[in-house]
Amino acid sequence: MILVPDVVSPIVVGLYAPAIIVGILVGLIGLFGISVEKNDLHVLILTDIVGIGMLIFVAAVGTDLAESLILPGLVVELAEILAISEILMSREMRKSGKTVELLPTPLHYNLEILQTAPVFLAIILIAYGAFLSGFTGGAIAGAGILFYVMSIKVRGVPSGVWEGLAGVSGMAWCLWLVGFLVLFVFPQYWLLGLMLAAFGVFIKVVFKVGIIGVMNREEFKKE
Amino acid sequence: MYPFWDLINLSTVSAGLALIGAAGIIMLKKPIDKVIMLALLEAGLIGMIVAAKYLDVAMAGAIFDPISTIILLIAITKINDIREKKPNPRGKIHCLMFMYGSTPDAYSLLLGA
Amino acid sequence: MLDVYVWFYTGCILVIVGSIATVIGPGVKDPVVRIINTEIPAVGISMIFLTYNHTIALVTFIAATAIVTLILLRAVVRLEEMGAEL
Amino acid sequence: MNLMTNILINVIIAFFIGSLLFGLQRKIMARIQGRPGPPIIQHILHTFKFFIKESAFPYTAAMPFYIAITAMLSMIWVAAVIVGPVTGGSLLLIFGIYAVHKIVEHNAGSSSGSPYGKLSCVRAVYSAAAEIPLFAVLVIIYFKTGTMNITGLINYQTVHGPLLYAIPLAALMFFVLIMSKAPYSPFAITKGKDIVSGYETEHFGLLRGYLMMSESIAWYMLLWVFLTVFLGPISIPVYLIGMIVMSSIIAFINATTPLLNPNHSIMMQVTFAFIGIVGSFALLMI
Amino acid sequence: MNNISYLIYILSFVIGSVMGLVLSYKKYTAPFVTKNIDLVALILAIVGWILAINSQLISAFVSPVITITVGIFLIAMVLGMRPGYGRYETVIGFAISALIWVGTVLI
Amino acid sequence: MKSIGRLWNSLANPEKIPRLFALILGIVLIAGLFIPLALDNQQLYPRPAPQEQINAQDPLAPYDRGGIPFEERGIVKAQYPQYAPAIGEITAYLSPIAISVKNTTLYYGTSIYSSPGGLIDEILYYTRGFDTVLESSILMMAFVIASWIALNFTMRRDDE
Amino acid sequence: MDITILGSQIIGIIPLGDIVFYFTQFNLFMFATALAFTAIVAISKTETQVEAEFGKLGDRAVTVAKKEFKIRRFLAIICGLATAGAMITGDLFDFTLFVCLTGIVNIGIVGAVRQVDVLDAAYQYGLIAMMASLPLFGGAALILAATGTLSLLEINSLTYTTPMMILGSILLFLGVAGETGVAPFFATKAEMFRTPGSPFLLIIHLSSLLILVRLIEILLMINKPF
Repeated sequence: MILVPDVVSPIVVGLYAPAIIVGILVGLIGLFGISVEKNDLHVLILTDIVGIGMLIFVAAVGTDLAESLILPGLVVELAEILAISEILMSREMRKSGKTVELLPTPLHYNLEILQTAPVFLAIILIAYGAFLSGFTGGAIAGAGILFYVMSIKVRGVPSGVWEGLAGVSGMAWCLWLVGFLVLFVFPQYWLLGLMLAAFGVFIKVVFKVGIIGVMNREEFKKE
Repeated sequence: MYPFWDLINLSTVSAGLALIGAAGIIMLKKPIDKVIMLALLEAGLIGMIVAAKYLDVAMAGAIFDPISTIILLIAITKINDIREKKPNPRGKIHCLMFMYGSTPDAYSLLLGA
Repeated sequence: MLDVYVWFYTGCILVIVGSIATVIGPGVKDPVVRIINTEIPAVGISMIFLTYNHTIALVTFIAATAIVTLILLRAVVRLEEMGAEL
Repeated sequence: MNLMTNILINVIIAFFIGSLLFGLQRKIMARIQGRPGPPIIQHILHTFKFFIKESAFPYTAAMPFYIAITAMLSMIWVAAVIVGPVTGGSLLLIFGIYAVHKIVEHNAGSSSGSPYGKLSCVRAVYSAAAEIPLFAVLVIIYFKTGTMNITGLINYQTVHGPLLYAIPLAALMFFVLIMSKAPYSPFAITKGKDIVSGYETEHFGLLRGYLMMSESIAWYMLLWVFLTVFLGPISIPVYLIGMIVMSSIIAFINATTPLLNPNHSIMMQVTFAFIGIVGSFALLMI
Repeated sequence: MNNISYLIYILSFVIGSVMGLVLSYKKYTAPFVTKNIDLVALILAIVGWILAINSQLISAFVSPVITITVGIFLIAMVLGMRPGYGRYETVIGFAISALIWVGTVLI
Repeated sequence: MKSIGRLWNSLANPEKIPRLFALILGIVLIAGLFIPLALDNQQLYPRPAPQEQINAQDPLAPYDRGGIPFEERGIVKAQYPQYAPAIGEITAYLSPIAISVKNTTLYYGTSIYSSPGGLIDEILYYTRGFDTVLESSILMMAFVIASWIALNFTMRRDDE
Repeated sequence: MDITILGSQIIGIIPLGDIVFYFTQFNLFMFATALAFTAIVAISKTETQVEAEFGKLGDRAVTVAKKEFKIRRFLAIICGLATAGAMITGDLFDFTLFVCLTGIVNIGIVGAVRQVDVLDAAYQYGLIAMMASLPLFGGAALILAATGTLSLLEINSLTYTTPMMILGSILLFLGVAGETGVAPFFATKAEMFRTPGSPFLLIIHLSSLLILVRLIEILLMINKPF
């Protein structure tokens, strides 16, 4: 078994052209949709498709480097969708003039799964995410937290929770920066740097994603 | 001996599953039906991951499958709620409704007639 | 080795068909339908990741898709609630 | 002669010649339009006048910025003189300086809080969209000569003859760029008289003096770059004659054309840029 | 050294123009209406142009830098007069010195 | 001439710009369909053929790049190994939990290598660590923007 | 360091693993400019915009609220730092990430305002920025696939240009044009400048122009002359 070959395997080289063509086609379809679409919200959804085209472009290189480049691409997409959708909402609110007096429509249904599933799934996800660490773990554990806070019954948004989450994630970001510096300034302590980096990124991503959950909480609130 | 049977393995079955699921999502009109077909599609994906022998990835996928289903379900329920509340968003009708004091349901019946 | 190609081409088909469905599929005037349709290319690209053994990316992508769906649905619900006419 | 003296002398020359050319331009325009026009040294006198006038700061201004921006403008163009005539450095750097000039123009307008400045600032953003592509001439020059160094370019032209004949479309594009910097030109939307003095409306006294001084240097530098890049190794009298000729041509165009609406001005320049780039590449390929 | 001499020329041009402007405002109080030729200005212009363009004629005695500087100064004094004044003088001066230049250099 | 003027004016309308951008991008992408596309097989950080490691029953598949934790460095084909003194150490590192998982099962390679240590971590945190700095900054900025807007404009808060 | 880039010598490098920052005169100038502007932005107040009122003779002063001011200044500083970084980075993918960072921060700077028109422009700009991630990362990936490296110093020493690299660089250009909002996609950006808060708006403009200039350097490094 070869651990690391000298050249990229011929299978990957052979798949490159079809993959890129698929990427181009997806991009084209998405862009076509955008150029004929009038509704701003629909355009936002369609940009998701364009992002998928981008991921294919990067993935098709098929090396470890390509894989580690996919992660920034994913994160950028996620981040931009979040920020832009928020701007869209704020714009529409200003346009319609309805700001605070807007009453969220409560949900009246009672699914069994919403009572039991969230805690179970959230615990599994957070545990698994903690084991993974890094971006992957962060995304997974974050999704768990997000899902949890989204489906439990809490009214309103305590702003203290919010600022706490944001603060922790900011500190975790610093932790990660320290880890990065350790790796270059004191290469002999690479293990420390690795741990700081991995768990810094992990905590940061988890709490960031948790904030989405807090945002969503009053959105999908039950009666 | 029977080369045809060799083609039926986990990969091809999952591929079939995924394709059927995709076709279902596209063809069915109602969002709730689409969510069910989405489960089929994701089952296909998980089958493929299992065929590739990455069980931990399959596990993560299996956990996220119900999550996205639930998210979609909640959103669909909520949107249906909202849409039922205002059957016709045009201001004129709201106005009329106000004048006659009729419930939205009664008014929609009226319109239908 | 055939498996790899099965995954890859299924992924390609799903990605292309899914994005066509998202753009001009039946009933896409409804944003919810459109968001559900975007799940098809997402699954398709997961299969392409699997082909290349980008498994860590795959796990992250699966998680990120769920989050993106949530964000988009939040926007849709919010706008619908406001009665915004875009 | 040491470097500092050299820089100083070049900057002063740049300032005087730039101002004189501006004055000449106004004179020619006036003559074309049948007016006597101001003396040629009017622009210099103006600049000096502002240096001895009282400086006032608008109440609405964004404070340290409003002052710093004038210093910035002076600094970048002095830097341009150092890169260009003094050391014969990289053309790319001059491109960068030009981009910073657009930024300063933008912010000089917006930092004062005056609506005229604000309009000029928005127009500066618009026009940056049109003028920066015109600098694609640099790319064409690079593909033609394989160097980005001013000294290298001069050497290239000593061997191969002036670039003006080799890439005429690029020269035309650069000319359009220079024209967009001339006051009263159809493309000078940032300083159009419909918005008083554009971005300098609210800069008084000393600050205005610095702005005007830097503009003169900028004008000199743009003409200098044009002559150096397209005519190659020429002596100082030829530079002078070339600058006077170009200023006169631009004055003639300015005197006879109206100011364009901002959208049209930009799209006109973009069209020029597009034709220039595509045409030049087509010429290079053949 | 080349740059410095050009700096000197430019400075002399600017100073000459300023002086011409100031003096002409003292001398002429009216705007340019009567199209007379001023004799003093004419002499200054002719001398200036000859010094500036034909400096090689006397380069044996004086350094060209000085003659050109003085010449440009004189030219600028005439050229820089208040609007309208000094135009004809400049043209005449330039024509005469150009004729001399053509006569001495080309022939 | 008039219609050109109208066209130029309409280009200044922000509503139309994303559509225009999409159109231009689409045209360029179509050009991509006619260009010979081939992957240069001399790449940095190459990996074995798909499924090769998992078919060889490697418990660390598909990210096994050799090395023994703290003893032997893993194989990393980086661009500038000279600028990364501890290169390969992170690739070889396995956390204690990861080692126990590795001894138990054959099919958890992805989890093992996304926990601290492993090649992807080496790339993400060490050799191309600055990318991750930026990436997490992008994420952070997006969240700062979104949460600021949400807190101040779009979200109903109880204390308001 | 005897590497020359576009005819000028490299003055120094900062190696961070595979990502190497390098300085030539050009990069140094741009880096210093970006930092200088960022420093001024950090200490500046915003201007007050005076607008005439409709139907009356009065004026109306439009200022930036304190809360809004803080977040916008924070984002502006980040934007300036990101721009400075993009000026000196010697890695293609790193460059694209810097561009993305400035893009999203730019959207944020104007996203925090209250005017509907400006928000609309910001939203449209955001859409372009999202679409632009396809050509941006896609272009970088194409160049990676064609050359096998992302380091600009390595790409600089190659002697050939394949059609794939040209396609990659065109995509890269479109991506940067989208992220930074330059011609002919300027309209979204120009509309955003009608709001008060000039130092922060300046940094938007600064980042896009400087990045564009830097992009031209990168494109010239990728595409060799005929």
